[in-house]
Amino acid sequence: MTKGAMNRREALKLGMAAAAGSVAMPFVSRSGLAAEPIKLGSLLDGSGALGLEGKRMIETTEYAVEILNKAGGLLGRPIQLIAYDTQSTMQLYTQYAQQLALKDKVDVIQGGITSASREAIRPIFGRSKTLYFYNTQYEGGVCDRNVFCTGSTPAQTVNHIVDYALKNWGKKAYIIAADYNYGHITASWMTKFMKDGGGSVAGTDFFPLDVTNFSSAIGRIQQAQPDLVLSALVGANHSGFYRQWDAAGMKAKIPLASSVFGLGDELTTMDTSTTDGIVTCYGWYNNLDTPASKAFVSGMQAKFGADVTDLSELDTATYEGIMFWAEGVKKAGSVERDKVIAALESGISIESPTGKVTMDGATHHTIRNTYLARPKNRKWEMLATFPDSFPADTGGACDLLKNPRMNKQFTPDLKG
Amino acid sequence: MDLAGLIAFNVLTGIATLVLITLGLGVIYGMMRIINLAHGEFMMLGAYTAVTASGAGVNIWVAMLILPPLVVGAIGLVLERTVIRFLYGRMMDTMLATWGVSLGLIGLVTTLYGNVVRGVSTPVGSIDIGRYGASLYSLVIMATALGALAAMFGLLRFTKFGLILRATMQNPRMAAALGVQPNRIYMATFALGAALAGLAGGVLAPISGVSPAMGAAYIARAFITVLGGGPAIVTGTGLASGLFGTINELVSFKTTPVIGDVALLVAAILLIRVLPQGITGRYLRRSL
Amino acid sequence: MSAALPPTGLGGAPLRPLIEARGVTMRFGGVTAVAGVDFTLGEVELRCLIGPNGAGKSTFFKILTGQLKPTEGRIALRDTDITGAEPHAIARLGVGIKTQVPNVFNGLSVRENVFVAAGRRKSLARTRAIVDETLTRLSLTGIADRMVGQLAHGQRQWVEIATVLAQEPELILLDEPAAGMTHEEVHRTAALIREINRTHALIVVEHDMPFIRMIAKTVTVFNQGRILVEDSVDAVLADRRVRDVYLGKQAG
Amino acid sequence: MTIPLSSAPWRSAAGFLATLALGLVILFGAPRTLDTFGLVQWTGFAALAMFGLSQGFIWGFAGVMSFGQAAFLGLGGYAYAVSVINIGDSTVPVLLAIAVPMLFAAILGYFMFYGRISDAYIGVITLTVSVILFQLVNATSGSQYRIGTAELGGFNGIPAIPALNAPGFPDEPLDNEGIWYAAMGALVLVYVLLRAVLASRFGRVVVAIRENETRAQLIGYDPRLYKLLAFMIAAGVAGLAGCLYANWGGFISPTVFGLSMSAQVIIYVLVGGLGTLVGPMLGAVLIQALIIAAGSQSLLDSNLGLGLVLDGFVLLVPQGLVPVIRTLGLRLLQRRAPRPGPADGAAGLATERAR
Repeated sequence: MTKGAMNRREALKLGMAAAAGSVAMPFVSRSGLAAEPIKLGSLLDGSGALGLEGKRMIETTEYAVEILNKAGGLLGRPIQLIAYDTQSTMQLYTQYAQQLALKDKVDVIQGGITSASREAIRPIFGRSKTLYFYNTQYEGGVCDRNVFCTGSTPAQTVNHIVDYALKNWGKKAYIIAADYNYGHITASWMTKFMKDGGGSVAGTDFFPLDVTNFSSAIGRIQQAQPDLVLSALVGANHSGFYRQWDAAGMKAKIPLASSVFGLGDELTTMDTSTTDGIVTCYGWYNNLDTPASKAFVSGMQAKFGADVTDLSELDTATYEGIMFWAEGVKKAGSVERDKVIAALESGISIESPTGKVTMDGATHHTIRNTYLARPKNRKWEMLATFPDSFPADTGGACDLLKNPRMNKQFTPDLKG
Repeated sequence: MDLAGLIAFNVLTGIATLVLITLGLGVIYGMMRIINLAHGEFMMLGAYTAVTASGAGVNIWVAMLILPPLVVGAIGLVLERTVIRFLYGRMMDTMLATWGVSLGLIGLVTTLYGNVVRGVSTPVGSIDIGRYGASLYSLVIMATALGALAAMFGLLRFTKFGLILRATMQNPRMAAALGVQPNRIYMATFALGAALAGLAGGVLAPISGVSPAMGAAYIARAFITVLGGGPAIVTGTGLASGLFGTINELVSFKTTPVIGDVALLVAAILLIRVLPQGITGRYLRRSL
Repeated sequence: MSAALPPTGLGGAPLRPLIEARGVTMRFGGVTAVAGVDFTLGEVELRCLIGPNGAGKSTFFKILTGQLKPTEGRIALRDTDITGAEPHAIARLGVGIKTQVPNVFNGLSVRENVFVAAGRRKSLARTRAIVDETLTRLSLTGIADRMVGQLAHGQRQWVEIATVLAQEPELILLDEPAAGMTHEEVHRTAALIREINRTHALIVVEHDMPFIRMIAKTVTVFNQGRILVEDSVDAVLADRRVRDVYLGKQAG
Repeated sequence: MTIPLSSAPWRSAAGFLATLALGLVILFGAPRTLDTFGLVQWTGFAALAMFGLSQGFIWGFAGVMSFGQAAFLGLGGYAYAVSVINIGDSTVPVLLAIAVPMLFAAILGYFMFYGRISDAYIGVITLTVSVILFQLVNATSGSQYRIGTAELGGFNGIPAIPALNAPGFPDEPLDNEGIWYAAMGALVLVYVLLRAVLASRFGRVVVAIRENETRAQLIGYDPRLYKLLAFMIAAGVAGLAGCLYANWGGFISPTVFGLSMSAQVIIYVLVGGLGTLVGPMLGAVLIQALIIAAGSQSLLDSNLGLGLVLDGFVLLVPQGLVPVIRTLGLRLLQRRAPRPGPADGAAGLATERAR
């Protein structure tokens, strides 16, 4: 029966620890801002299969909150971070989502990595009317007034990959993708963009996240004789594909492009022979040569150590999610959900490590720069920049300004 | 024709992989009737040994083939002395205890190394089968599997330790009457099984991602192959791997790896239903 | 020696066989445990099986109760062919057995043991009546709520006999019922067997010769999986071959 | 002669009444003392405690070592989710959540028990079957995998599952408190039913078969049939747990079929006490609280913690918490009572010993 009380204590302890970890507390108390803190909830996988990506995102969250608190908090109130490690377990996502929404009663939630986790918690926050930011490069299409998505989507990235492939490699693609909604929807976009560009798809294979042996798949691809392979493989086990592809001597024969490769630590842990030349497109690369980008990397390294060399778009999107929310709160002059949503829908722009980013009110997605790059000797080699990409995948059908009650995820229509 | 060659090559690789992941489990189960649920984690430790050693500049072949069995064998020895030996004769309890060990090892490695996927590069290049490319490393896997089977056969057939093992397996009391302590034999057997699992982990490290939870991907397949093979360790493992490996690879190629895995598991369950004692429980009973 | 004569006499009118086994053979790998045994038992007959260890008596019991399926041969219970039938099916036809090693439910109380045995396809009232009657008959009322696993070996033997009786079988097989019992208990067991035999057929395997003299009329002697002799108790005990078998066993 | 205080039936009845009373106190007390979140959390505990009951029954009383009980949890959860999305009213879906796992258990159980598959192999086969189900359901991403209007969703699972409703009122789903009453009420009810089953002749035979399969056979019971029926009952209970679990989060994904789910429930039973019904429920609450606590800190990996707990119990407290507590309690009682207890004073209930 005392379980509830214990959790509240724990949550408070955590929040205090997070606040104490930042330099903000003394400043806040000096300013006499003894006001009740604004609560920012975070749900990310600090351990488990997605722990690698999640750990950096958690650090970024702490970094962003620290920056806000250093600047005096929001509306004269400090920001209290309440973070739970979801341990890459779906069960814990629902558990902690309910905890954040019903018990901690946070003002905003930032988090979720896989699309599966987002879909698990999105309805919970919808019911509890808690504002939710999903800060991951993903398959696009989420149209929900309660949700803002700061990651890049296929219409901002995959189309550029396909364009590059069609121009440089050939017309016939083979698609391999992870067997869950991200992989399926991304594969659909890949197919659509290939066909729109006059190419064709020789075959599409989906692999559950626990598949590690790709020898039969590599055989099938060779049998189909494509000009190029498009990969939307995700996660730890799937990294085996790239190793086996290299080991089978395929790197020299068929070029590869991927929608997710390099978001983790692939560049530091895999052989250069395996990684070099795989074409990718994201909203940010950690060696992007702009002052804001460099400041972000050095800020993170100052706080978390020099070995933070594997930052990716997942981290800048997390940063952007918190900063967009902060801008919304400032503009609304309140943390109330509807006011903040209205403020964000008015077309707020922020300067982030990735460049200028604008929140598109109709789709709740970002208009942002994206970049095309490929690994070369453990560094990203920039191939192209695409300024102010519009999230056309979501934008085609979703207009939350006109139709605020809409709540669904749009997927590409392959018949058209 | 080229395609048939490639498929045959993949089937052989699949069989060899199955032999490697099964042998260590089979030794422990065959000799001690313990279903070692930490088997996958022993493989995981082997893979981590390979990753760590090659990262520290040890020759890749030593790091993959020599160190993992030694390190994991030693870990197996320690676990046998501290946990398993108190539970002999309590089959369910040993299963539960090894499950606990499995969870503990996952947790321990996660704490030490972080939940990160690591990899070792494949130390050899590729070969062409007609117009198809395939990994030359598959030949390394085949050679290791064959070598491990041959070594087990030699050990059981020609050495005194092997004789004692077989005697203990038949009748622990008889072995005790021969002046052999069954406890000692169990200890050595458990370490041997762990070492074989370590070897499998080391050899497979380059083609699969190395992470704390990697063992789970192998465990069901390894069990079912051991049970399908039956009491004769070498022959049983070889035959069951041959049967299931072929089914798995062919179905995977025609459909998807998932259906391939499911086909393997279903085939194995049906086999156990028809031959509850496994292949060598019914046929070739006198084999090793 | 015999305290009382059983109601059916040897050499009376030929009884219709209750059990008829023909050419029953059991091989384990290369070993033949039972070799071509022909065995007939009449209604309400009491038969003792004797023979040295390994003669095939317990294996024969296991075949009769369905625990083993004979390699060859047929067994009929009255008009029903029970060759290779499941043990529970044979038990339902009215065959109960007390096995050599006490085979009881250690984790249940004495009463529960008897209850489970008595309760198959009977009303609760009838079951309770049988349980009470059986417990009283075997003087187990005092320990009715004790856990069987905690009882002494002799007591567990009695519990097992109680479960067999509570099952209300028509044929009762007893494998070494007197083993591990005190002198007084042996007498009680013998008396009980004679009492049971008024209404039931029994086959008793036993080594204890004085005990056999107490109960037996006809004795079948097993040796090396075959029937060596089958005759009245006095004739068998006087038989040279039987002595040789036992002496040979003792000498070897 | 036994003294009344420690006679098995007396203790059994007292234990049952005490548990029932405690269950009812929690059922009606929780909504009055806990806030919404606490209530939702306890709803989850109730669902997993029901899952613990399922494993506790089949393992502790029927002696069947199922390593894949999660298969039935998952089938129940998915059966509920798919049918409630299609039907709307939750009455039939709840029944399906019980019936589908039972039917599956009937087929699998017939295959195993009538196939003379030995005990250890039953563990491996149930484990393998749950892995197969996991892999199959995990591979159903994409809109072509749908049953009626319900997309299976593969790895992602099924989000936004409609909650339970009073029969006939599909438009008025229960709120958090209503779901609590449904879940905890169902737990109490299932506990009572299982106690009734165990007290019945059927239950005694099931336990007798666990104690000595040969003897049961020689008395005339067909162990295969009894094991099959017990297996089906446990599957139905696990299915209902799956239904409540799906209601709790409004979400279900293939992880319910996963090995870690099957592992967790075995740990519940082992920690709480094998051969009891209270133990698995207690174990479920303790272990879940531990896992949740582990998520709020980063010092100790939760797997490491679970592994240590599991091995600690196997080695040091193999009988589990409830029997140990009961023994200690009885010893205290007997020390106070001047009369010396009989030899079996601390042995636990006749039907509550498993090894």
